[in-house]
Amino acid sequence: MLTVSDIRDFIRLFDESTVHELSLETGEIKLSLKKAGATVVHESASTHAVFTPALHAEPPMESVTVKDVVEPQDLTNTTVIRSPMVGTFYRASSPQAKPYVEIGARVTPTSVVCIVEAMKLMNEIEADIAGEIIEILVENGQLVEYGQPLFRVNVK
Amino acid sequence: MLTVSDIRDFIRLFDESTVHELSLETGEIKLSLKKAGATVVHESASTHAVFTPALHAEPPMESVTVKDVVEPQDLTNTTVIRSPMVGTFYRASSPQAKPYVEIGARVTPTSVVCIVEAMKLMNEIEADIAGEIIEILVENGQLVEYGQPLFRVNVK
Amino acid sequence: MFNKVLVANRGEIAVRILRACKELGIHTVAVYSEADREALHVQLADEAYCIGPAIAKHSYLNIANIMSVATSVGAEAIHPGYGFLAENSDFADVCAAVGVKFIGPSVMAIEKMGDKSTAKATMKAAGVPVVPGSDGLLHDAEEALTVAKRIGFPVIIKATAGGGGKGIRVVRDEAELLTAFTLAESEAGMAFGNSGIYLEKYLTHPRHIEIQVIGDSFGHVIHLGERDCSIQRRMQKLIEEAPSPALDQTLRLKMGEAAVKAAKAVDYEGAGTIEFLLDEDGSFYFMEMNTRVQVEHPVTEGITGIDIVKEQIRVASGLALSVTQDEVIFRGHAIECRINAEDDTKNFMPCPGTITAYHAPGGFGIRVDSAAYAGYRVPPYYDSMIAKLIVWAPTRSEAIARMERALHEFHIEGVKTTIDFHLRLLHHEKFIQGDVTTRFLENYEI
Amino acid sequence: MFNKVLVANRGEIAVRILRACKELGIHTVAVYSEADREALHVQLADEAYCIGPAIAKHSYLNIANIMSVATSVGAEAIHPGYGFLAENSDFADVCAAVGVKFIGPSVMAIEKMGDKSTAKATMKAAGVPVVPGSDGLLHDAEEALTVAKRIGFPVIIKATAGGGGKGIRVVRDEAELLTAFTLAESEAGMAFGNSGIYLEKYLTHPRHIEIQVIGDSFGHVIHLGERDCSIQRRMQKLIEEAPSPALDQTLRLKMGEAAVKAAKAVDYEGAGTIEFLLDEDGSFYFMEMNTRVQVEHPVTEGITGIDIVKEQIRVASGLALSVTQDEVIFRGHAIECRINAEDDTKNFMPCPGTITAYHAPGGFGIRVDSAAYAGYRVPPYYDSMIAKLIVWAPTRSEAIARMERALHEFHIEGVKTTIDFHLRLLHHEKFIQGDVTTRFLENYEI
Repeated sequence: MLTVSDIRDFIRLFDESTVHELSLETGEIKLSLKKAGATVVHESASTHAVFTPALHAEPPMESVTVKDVVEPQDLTNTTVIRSPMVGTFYRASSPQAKPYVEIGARVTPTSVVCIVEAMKLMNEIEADIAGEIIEILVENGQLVEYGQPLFRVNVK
Repeated sequence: MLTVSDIRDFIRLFDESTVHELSLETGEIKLSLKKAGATVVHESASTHAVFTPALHAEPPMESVTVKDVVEPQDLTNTTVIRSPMVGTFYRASSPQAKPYVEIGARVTPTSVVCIVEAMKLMNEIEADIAGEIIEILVENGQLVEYGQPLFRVNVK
Repeated sequence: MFNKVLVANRGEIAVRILRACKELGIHTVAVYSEADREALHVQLADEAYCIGPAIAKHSYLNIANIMSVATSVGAEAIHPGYGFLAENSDFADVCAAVGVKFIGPSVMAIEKMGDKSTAKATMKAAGVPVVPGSDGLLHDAEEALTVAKRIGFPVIIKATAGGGGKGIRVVRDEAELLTAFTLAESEAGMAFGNSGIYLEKYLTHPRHIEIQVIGDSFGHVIHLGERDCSIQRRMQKLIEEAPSPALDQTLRLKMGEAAVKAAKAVDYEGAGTIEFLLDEDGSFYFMEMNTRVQVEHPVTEGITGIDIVKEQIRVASGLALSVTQDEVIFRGHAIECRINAEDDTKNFMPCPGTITAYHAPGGFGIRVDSAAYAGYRVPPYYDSMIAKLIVWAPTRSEAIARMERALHEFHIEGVKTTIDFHLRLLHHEKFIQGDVTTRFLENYEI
Repeated sequence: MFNKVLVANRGEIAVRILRACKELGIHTVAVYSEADREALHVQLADEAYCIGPAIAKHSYLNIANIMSVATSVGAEAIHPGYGFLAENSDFADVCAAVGVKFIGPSVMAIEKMGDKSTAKATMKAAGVPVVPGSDGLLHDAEEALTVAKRIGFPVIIKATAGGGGKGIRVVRDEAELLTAFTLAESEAGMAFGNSGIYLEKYLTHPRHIEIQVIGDSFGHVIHLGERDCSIQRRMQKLIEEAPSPALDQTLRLKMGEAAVKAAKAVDYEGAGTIEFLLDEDGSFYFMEMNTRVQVEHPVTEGITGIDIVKEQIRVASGLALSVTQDEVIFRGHAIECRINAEDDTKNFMPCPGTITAYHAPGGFGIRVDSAAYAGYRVPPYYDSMIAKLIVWAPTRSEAIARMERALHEFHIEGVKTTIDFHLRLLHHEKFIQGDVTTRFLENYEI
């Protein structure tokens, strides 16, 4: 039946159309879309990118937004620690050492949470925020982009 | 059964149509579509030509439609007589003769209302409808296109 | 030079002609059907007039309405493009009668080349090779055998009244001939009520090679080299290239000279194309002449640098050709892919509809000839071609790589297109080797 | 040939390089700032990585992040495009240190040409003409007079510490010189605290003529003819063309040879441009060398058929140049207009914003290099060029007509562009005559 991507398509279509209200029931899925007051047809349709993203991974910040929406848990008090540089993500200072943080760890702004290696330089990344690590978003040894979310933190 | 692509097609069709509300039930699928308030922005937005019309005159049929909407008088009972060919419009059979019709003239479907000259051939144009001529839309001697409105007729 | 030209066509070729006119400083007049109100050619012309309803018969083929516009607006010439009225000698005649220059050859040339048997006879008389075969109908199987022996096997037996593949038999050797002839004769008699049979040499691996010619009113005729249009689907060309991977300089010269001879035989003026079948052994045979600009003319423009449509207009206005044969220099390789609004997974079913997004490829060596744009509704009334993508590169292999890159970049949403089909075709080993015949798409799954 | 190349740039030049890589079968890696998430180069690359925030200093100039990506993804080479890191010798040095090939000349060549006075000295030593003038600073007015007499009037007196037009005086004859020198000296002393003065020949009607050169690792250096970039606004080129209407075959040969000599003086490898000032009398003087691909390289590609970016990649990978000097054949005329998102009625103020509609011109002889598309947001952080429109035609006048036609067809909505400015410029009598200097836009109202 309806996949998430189908629904996304509907929303896009609805958005681009002059249709004002849409409701759809199919099996256990109910979709209902409505546009705001009188202000119909805004211009967002025309600002869509022409090309669908190519073979490479989804831009990291976008995917987070999606996750925020989709995941069931309450995320109002969470934030992410992002990579301030491009490089290889390491959870520990050496293969033998134990990870800087595990899920459940409490961090302060100056806690080192990981290493991002760039140009043979090991850069210790600090949390920059206080809270509890609730998710580790990248794999050890993975290349991380600038601004890529590394950890999800519950800031309470 | 309705597929996702069927539903998408419906939305598109609905969008492009003048239909105001649509509801559809088939098996466990319920689809309901509604357009905003009164006649909002019809589909013209999305079907606008990329290029703004060039130097030449507005397409005649469009302009009539616009006129229909804009003019204050009650046009519910009026229609137009269109040119069935391309040529030069003449109101009379010769420069000396008097026009076939004037404003206020009553015409029957077989009344000759004008001449359209094409390739040196004088083609008598019949009204094709009964009513009263209330407006003459082109100038004597003017080139008329295929489908161009020549007279407005009150059909009562 | 003309001051005002009417373009009696639509789609990409109308746009192509308008562009040439604009570059020549000519005021342009477009005509359009009710279905083409928002068409690009209407928007690009200086003036535009509606000439009839969607159905071509009543608009783009409506000679009276088109001539009405032409004479009323004072157009000095009409460019017919291809298709529609381009090879209609009556139209050329009417143009002459009302004193509007028809941008194309004489009525006589159109007529002589319009009828296939007259064309073939004319060419034969001019010494241009035609497919060898019987002179007209065969009386009996014995005569068939004599002819077949003279021209060599395999041969093809055809019913004069045949069509759609019926009444056609390929005969590989002497032993098969008698039976085949008898069967074909009775088959034709039953199917068409006409048992007339003729025989021609059968080319097992023919290539479609055509030569672009152009002549002026001073009797100069030159050729601009060949195009290889062997990749066809049901006689519909899909990919064209120049030069042909099958021709060497000697053969090119020979075919070019034959084409010029053919054109001179009908005092040809304007752009035209002599289509030949090329056999594996290097023999070539006249098929037909197209007395107009071709869809695939851009590949020739790519390798010669000569603007064929501008030349058409120049010579029609009474000017001499701007180049001599010696000044025609070939450079590099050009390929054209016709992008159609068709579903190649459903037997190339046309898919009209609204193009919701349109972004053409760019960069070095890329040319796009198209009348499409984002928001354009491809009408269901006319042919399904929405764009021609032409690439140029120094060598054939670079041109293929460039075409592949460009096809990947070509972004069309809203209608199905043949872009993916072309990508698959470009990857076919035989295509890459340049080893194709007109039967390529029958023989291989793409 | 490389298997994987990283393109350390954005916009149209990144797209240009990606296209060349794709045609060469090279896997491509793009990098982008947070402002360029939806940029075309990101969409066209096989892989793409975010390297920093919008501000170029932290992204496109961020050597550490770029090298991190390059080494992590296994890129064998980096193409820097133009601008950003293209002429940064530190970057080239880092590339060498980590074993990634920098697609460009050696660190030594970049450094030698990066410093204007070193470049001038190098050229002088190599026998390439430089603008004649005093050897360094002048001691007094008398020395100035001696030099001025030797090189001929008019001369220009410049304060070594000057800038922005200050401390500059044009001197027409001997009578003016003494006063001018004294005034300039004291002016400079007051304005800059440095009264050092030097003198150079003043070219009253100079043209900006540059020669494209390209060298390989085997010591071959060839030139691909000249480009005339005289139409400038505040040192910013607006229109470029090849060939120059001011050069004949003899001068072309002479300048080409000088350029090759200049490139050989620094063992040049890759594509580069020697910029000259051309005086009315046919004398030409070295200005500077750009050790990278130029914005205007497509006009040279247009008249030579040689893909300069592909050649860059080829020679960087260790291959020899694909052509020799003798094989470089010039054909026709090419013009490039830079289409910027600027308001020419408001002093060319940049106008970033969202492009709501975008339709590029097409047809014969048209090339568009652009990273724009319908829906693209032109970010305010980088330069305002949104497209390069390049036309080719057999002659200059046909090229101008074609450019005019194409500019009329170029449809961009949502941001202001310089299209109308270019149309006005193309109609200027002096431009049509090819009679322009670098001061054209100062002298005429467009």
